[in-house]
Amino acid sequence: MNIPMEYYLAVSTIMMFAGIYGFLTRRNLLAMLISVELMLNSVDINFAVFNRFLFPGELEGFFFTVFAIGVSAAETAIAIAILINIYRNMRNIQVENINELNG
Amino acid sequence: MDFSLQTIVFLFLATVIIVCSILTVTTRKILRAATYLLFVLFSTAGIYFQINYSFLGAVQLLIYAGGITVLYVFSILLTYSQRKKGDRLKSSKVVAGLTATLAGLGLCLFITLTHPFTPSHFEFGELDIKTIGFSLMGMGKYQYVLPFEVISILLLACIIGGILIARRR
Amino acid sequence: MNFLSLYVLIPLLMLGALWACRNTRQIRGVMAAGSSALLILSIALVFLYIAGRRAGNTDSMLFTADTVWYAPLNIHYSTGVDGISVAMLLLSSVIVFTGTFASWKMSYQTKEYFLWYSLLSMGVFGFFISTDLFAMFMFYEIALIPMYLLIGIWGSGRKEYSAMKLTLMLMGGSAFLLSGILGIYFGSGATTMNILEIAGLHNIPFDQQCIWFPVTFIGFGVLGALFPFHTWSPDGHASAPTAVSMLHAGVLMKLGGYGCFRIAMYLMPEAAGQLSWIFLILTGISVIYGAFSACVQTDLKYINAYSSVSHCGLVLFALLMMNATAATGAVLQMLSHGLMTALFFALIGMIYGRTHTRDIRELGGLMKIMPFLSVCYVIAGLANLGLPGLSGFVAEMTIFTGSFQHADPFHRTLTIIAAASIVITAVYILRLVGKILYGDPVNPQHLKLTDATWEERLSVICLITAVAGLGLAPWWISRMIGESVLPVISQMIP
Amino acid sequence: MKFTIFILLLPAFSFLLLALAGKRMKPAVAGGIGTAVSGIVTVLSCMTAFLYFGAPRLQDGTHAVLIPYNATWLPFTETLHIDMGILLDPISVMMLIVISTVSLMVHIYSFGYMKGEKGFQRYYAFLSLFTMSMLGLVVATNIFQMYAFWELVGVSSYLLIGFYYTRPAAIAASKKAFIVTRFADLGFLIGILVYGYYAGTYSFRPDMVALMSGGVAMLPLALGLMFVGGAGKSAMFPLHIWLPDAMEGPTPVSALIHAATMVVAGVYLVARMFPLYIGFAPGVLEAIGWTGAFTSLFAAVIACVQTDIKRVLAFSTISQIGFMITSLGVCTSLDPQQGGLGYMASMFHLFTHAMFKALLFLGAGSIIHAVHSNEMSKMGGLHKYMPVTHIVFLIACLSIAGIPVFSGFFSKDEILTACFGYSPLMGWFMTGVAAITAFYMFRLYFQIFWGRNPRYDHTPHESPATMTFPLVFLAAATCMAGFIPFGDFISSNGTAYHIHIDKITAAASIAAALMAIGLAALKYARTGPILPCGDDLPDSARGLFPALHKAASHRFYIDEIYQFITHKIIFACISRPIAWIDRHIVDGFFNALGWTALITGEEIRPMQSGHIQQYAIWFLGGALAITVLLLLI
Repeated sequence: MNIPMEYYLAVSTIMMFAGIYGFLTRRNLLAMLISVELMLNSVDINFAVFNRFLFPGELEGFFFTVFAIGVSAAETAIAIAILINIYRNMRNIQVENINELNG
Repeated sequence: MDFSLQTIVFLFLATVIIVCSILTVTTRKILRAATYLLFVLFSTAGIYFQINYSFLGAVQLLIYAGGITVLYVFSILLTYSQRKKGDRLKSSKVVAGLTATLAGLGLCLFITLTHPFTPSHFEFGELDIKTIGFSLMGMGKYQYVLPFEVISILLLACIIGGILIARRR
Repeated sequence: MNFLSLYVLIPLLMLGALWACRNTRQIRGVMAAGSSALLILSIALVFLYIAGRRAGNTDSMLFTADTVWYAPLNIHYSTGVDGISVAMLLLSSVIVFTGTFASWKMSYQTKEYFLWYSLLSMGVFGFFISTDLFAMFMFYEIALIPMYLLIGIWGSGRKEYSAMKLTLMLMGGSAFLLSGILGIYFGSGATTMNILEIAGLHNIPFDQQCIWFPVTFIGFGVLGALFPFHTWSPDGHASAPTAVSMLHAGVLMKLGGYGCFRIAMYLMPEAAGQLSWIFLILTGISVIYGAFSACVQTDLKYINAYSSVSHCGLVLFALLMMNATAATGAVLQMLSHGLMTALFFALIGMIYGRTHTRDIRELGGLMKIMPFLSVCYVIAGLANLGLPGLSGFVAEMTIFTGSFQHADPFHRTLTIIAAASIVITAVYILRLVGKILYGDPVNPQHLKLTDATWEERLSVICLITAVAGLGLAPWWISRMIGESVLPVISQMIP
Repeated sequence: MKFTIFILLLPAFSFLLLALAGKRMKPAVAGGIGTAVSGIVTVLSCMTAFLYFGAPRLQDGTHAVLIPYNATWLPFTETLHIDMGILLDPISVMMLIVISTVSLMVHIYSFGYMKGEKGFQRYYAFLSLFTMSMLGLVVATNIFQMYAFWELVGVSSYLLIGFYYTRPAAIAASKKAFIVTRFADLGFLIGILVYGYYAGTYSFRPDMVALMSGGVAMLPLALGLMFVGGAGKSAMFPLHIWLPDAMEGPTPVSALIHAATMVVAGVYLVARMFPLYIGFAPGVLEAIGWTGAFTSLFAAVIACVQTDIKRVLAFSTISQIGFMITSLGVCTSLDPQQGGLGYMASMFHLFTHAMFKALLFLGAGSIIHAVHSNEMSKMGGLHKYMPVTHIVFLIACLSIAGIPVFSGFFSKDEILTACFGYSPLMGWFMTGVAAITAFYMFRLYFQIFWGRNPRYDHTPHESPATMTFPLVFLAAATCMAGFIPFGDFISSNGTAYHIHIDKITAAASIAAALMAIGLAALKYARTGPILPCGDDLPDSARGLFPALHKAASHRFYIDEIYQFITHKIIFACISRPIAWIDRHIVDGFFNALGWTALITGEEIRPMQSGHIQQYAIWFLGGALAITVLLLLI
């Protein structure tokens, strides 16, 4: 194995910030969710990579990745349920229009 | 670094991830974004395979690429409104987001690349599924039955919540 | 609990009775009864106090009582009076009494108005009978809050702005005050909140005094219209309804002077001696500056408000001179200014109630139209400019004589500057009197106006009697105050 | 002498009665009460004088100083306190007589003069107030009591000048009178404070122990400042400006307050403190003398060109008070034989001046009452119509001009003698002023009673008896007062001093006065038609010294200077900026504080917008900032 760990980290960092950028700028809630998925994914890569390169004998990173995937699946499911509900009520899912939720 | 197959594969995966990530967040059409996300997820699975976490790669492919993406596509189609042509972005928001993002990116890359990691020398063996199973179900040190149970309850709660929320009143 | 607590109980009973009132007659009945009871109580207190002193009681406070209120912080409800507080209580009850009659015709939300008015008077009385730092602070706050509503709801002109400004600035002062009180409490070892005991301990370290003295002094000074924290006064007074102006300028501003003396200077005498020069300069500015400002105002209430700044500045000025004569003069000035300014505000309110203007350019020849009010106005003006036989002279002369006992040029110069204010006072008072009372009526519509009604006459005559009484027979009250300032003065380094 | 308390209490009582219940009384009742009280006070004063001067002298030849009453009114410190009491010594007893007599005359006179005026009862109330305060002033046992009553006479003067309160000129004049004297009183007050501190007492006898410990050096300052107060009340240059304007008040008031009694309070003050001036501040006394001399010349020059009869008399009053002040100022010792003559002369002149100047004013009042104008151009040839007034006015003029037999001659002669004793320069100077006095008084006299005869709308007639009786009484007093052996009663050290006329001085002053009268007769006694050009006062002086004439008729522009100082400097350059600063800078600062809080809130509020992306960007920014901080540290 001759690829340095930093390479992986760089890739995941770029992915992370692509997600952040999307989260900050997109107006569609679904697009924002997709950005969140990107971020989660990049974190997953970091978990795995740290585990593999720095602590190969142990499995924390590995399992956290597994759990994170599970959690993100759950989160996505709930979020999409909420979104569809909002869509039913308001006929769009633009983020600016949803500040009425704050009371 | 010699151009072994490993390297070429990695470079390919990295390119796909970077390009597709950026395309995901910059494309105007939401369906395309989902598609690009799918590519990113596939490539991530490739990364897992490359570092010999094939179980993880499989999970990634199954849940993310298989499940979640399909969910996205469905919900996109469900909430697609004819009136809205694309997703026009506010330029001030883009500038602010871009600035923050680039600054953060620079900072993080700087830290990542300058931090003296001490990689241990290891053998790149495949992680056998038996070890994974025992660790996941065991109750000893470095074993993960408790988080496993917590996650399962979380998933259950999500299922119930999802049904409740999405139910027509 | 002793009979001093009646000062808090009577307003409380008034509050309850007002609550139950059904119509204006009942409200007036309750107010007249309550305020008369307070007035009688005060007069009785004066006699009891003097009798107590005659009997050879030399405690610094008489009629003391003490009830534990909140033990962990050593907060007690403790009461007691000395000559100064007796004088202040008398002043307050006179003004509450006359203020009641001055707002006899209040028609808008009468019940609520008098409810707040009674609450305000409860705060004032409570402040003067308390000897516990915390209780004093609490009563002080009770006195401040109703002011906001009284001005904001029953005021005139820019009332919301004025009410807000007044309350915010006084609350700012309270913030200073609270930290000052805590500083004193912890500086003295956090064993007691009782003023007399803290003074007895006399153990606040000098460096701490130097922090907490200015804080406390400014905290009270805001209420005492210390330059440059006086700007709430013109707006607040101009907007407030008559009785509230009377009570505010007459009594509430005295809380400032009283607090400065009783808390800031009594408990932190060394710092007072060290830092008095700063505040002397500020108060000296107040005195002159208020007088000059009053010269060019065109609103009756503004003139009186600036005059109050000048006269209240003289109170703090005299206190900071830190000798017995000047301090006696300061208390006399509090009394005197309280009475005359209440008289002024009452008359201005009555004139305003008839003419619906306070602009001196639109008033004139009132002497022909409402002779009673005009004559009283002249008397108030003469009292204000220090005519012998009225209270202003007594107070001012005591202050100037006291201040002049300092032989150094700094105090001397300030004394002379402060004394010069009596000339400027004469200028603005006579300008005012000449403009609005003398001459021919400016506005023909004013010719139809009537003179004072019986309750207005009662209120005004009561105040004039007090002003003249103090001015003609000052010796007894001067002695009473003079012996009470001694314990405080003896703590100070001259 | 216990009854002397009623001299103070009765007018006070009458004031209260008239002020509180006057409105319900008929004017005649109110006036009757005031006059009766005044009469009783006069009787009591005379009784006091008889008893006092009748009592045997002490061994050192002086009259005993009696203090029948003295009680602490307001305690300040152990040694300093205001007492209220009655002090009887020769000058206070003399003043009692002067005040009560003139006051009584004015009370009677006012019955006729003020008849039918609105506020008749108020007028008598104020007169009582004034009488009470003035009597209180002269019998003061200490300087602070004097100051208190000093202020009271100031305010009664204010009220009486402004009696016609609908007239703008009267309002302005009353205001001016009060403020100018108040300003001077500030000096008095500070003087009292200095005196109290260094002399250790407010009584007229300083505490020697206190004086020895450093007080002596400060006494001249104290006495000088006190004289500032005296100069204000007595209208010394440059504080004289209020007195001519004060003539806006009713004429009897001018006679009582602004001629006979209140304006000599300054003289009385100096006389009262005389031992101290001589003992501790001879330099100040000298300065006082020159101030008086200058004022007397200054006012006499202005009096020559005034056209309002009361103004002429007002400036004449200023000039005559200048004489009294000068006379006090030229004293160099306590012994009347050795340069202390001026004290006696001054008091003597005060006495005689009170009589003849009151007479002049009341006579002028009688004329004004008949002619309905103050302007001399509207008068002339009145000797035919008003014989009584004419005679008494002539007596008063002769008296003030210093013609023998009349009282003014005696007192003025003593003053001139004292001045010559001080320095010949001062002597000749004052003689010159005396000549000018004679000139302007007879200018007045000839123009009113002789001269050209303007057409009157209705024929002037003699005043009623209530007015002529006081005139005749005062005229008699003026004729007789000169023969009182004044020096037997009052002198600088209290011992009897026999007045003798200095022949040369007397001759010189009589000659000067006669020449001046002749000049006036020549100029003004002609009869003939009124000149059409309106220049109906033939003033040859105008041709000779046009600038001087113009300046004098503008009263040397002193009023304009005051006007400039008060309006342009104090109001425009001090008060207005201060008021502006208060509203915009001091208040602005606090408003700005409030505004800042408001704006900060407004600025922060959008941050809580509910937009998740905004929160996210803040979150990110915060996280980055913390990271950078950690990196840097």
